[in-house]
Amino acid sequence: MKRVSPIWVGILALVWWLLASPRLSGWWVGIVAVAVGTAFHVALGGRQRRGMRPGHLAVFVPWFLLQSVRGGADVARRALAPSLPLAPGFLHYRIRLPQGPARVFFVNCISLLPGTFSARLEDDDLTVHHLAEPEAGLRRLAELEGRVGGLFGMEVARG
Amino acid sequence: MAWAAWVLDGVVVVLLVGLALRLLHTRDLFEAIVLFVAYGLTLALGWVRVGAADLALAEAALGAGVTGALFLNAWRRLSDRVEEDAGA
Amino acid sequence: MDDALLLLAAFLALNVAAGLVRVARGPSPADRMVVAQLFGTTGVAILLVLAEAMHAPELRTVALVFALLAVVISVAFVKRGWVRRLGSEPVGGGPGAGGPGAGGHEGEAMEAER
Amino acid sequence: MSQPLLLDLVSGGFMLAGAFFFLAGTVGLLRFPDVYCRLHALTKADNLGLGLLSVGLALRADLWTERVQILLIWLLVMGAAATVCHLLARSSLEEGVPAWGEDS
Repeated sequence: MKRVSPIWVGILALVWWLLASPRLSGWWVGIVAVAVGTAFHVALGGRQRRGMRPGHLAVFVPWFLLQSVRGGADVARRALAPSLPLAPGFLHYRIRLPQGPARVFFVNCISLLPGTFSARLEDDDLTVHHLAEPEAGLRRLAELEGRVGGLFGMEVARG
Repeated sequence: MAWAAWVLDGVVVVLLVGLALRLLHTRDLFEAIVLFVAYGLTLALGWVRVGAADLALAEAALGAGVTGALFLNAWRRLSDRVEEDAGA
Repeated sequence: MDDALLLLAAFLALNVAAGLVRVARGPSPADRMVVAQLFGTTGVAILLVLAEAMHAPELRTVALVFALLAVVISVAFVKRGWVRRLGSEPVGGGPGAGGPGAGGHEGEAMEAER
Repeated sequence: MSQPLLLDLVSGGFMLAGAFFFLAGTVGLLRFPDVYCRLHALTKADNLGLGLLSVGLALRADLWTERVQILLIWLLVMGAAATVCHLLARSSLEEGVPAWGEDS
């Protein structure tokens, strides 16, 4: 069932207002933009039964920022070290999150985790490229999946 | 005061000229397309430096974005045809 | 402080220039397409710094366009396959980014960075 | 008078740290052996660099809407970078670009 969520209209309007803020002379363009954005939102699936839980963002965002700082520092260290300490390769990860926004969010977040990015997704089989230390990468993937599951209010079986 | 601006503008100009030369001399079509996109985006930076943000916007969106995407499409069509000719 | 910001922007522009060496050398088309990512982040950084240094908030809009362009260009690129396409070399990995340069002629501006 | 100076120092520190990560990303882009590793360097190091730079710039901004604007742009770039990285990696994989140390 496709419904226009007023929250989404509000969010889009807020984003427009923030991006255009010093001069709001083109406000009518903003109305068109918000309308188009809402149309896309509805066309791409509309409001999902399970959305993100805002309260959990307060826990997730700092953790994610810390991870992405560590990811950047890790890459920087490897790039600048004269010996180029790399052990790259691919590993496979079986996703337990169901199809939907949670899974998309999870796959996108992987790319900012230290040492891993998602390369291919076929059904439940996710191919991940790692820069070094595949075991640590797998552990972090599992942790991220659990946290994303929590963010979207669903239980992810630990396996 | 002005020398910092000169450094930045110098880098942008050298980059533009270098990209243009390389773009015209390369024999690899795909590389030329990619360099064209890079050239468009660098030119947008140049427009920004001379205070024409609106031109920079148009250059980035149309010059680099739309034209670049069209070039990529044309390149694909072209190579399909070459492959067919070679296969036949 | 504005001068320091301009120098920072110049430094970032030099980073882009160095990154373009990779674009010129390839060897695979995907290696060349990193130009999208390069301008998508470093270009945005330059524009944000310039918006502050030149007191021109409208440059942030240009930064937004750069970020969106990175996605548009790479989607246009990956839409269908690309190996064995006209003019693109057979791919080869190898340490040190192996493989000879595309045609043996590197750009003049790039030469210094190699 | 010491307040603006402190602000300059802190935001300058953030921006210098950001510049450092951009440098590291570029070095990685040039040094790493295959396209997958290079994507790591570009995606992660440059994103962190842009993040630190944004924080530094946001500290200097006059209006709070400008701050949110800068951070929103960073957020968008983060999403765009993750998407671009995934797209390029997937198509490289599908086209069989060999990874480093793998003979094919």
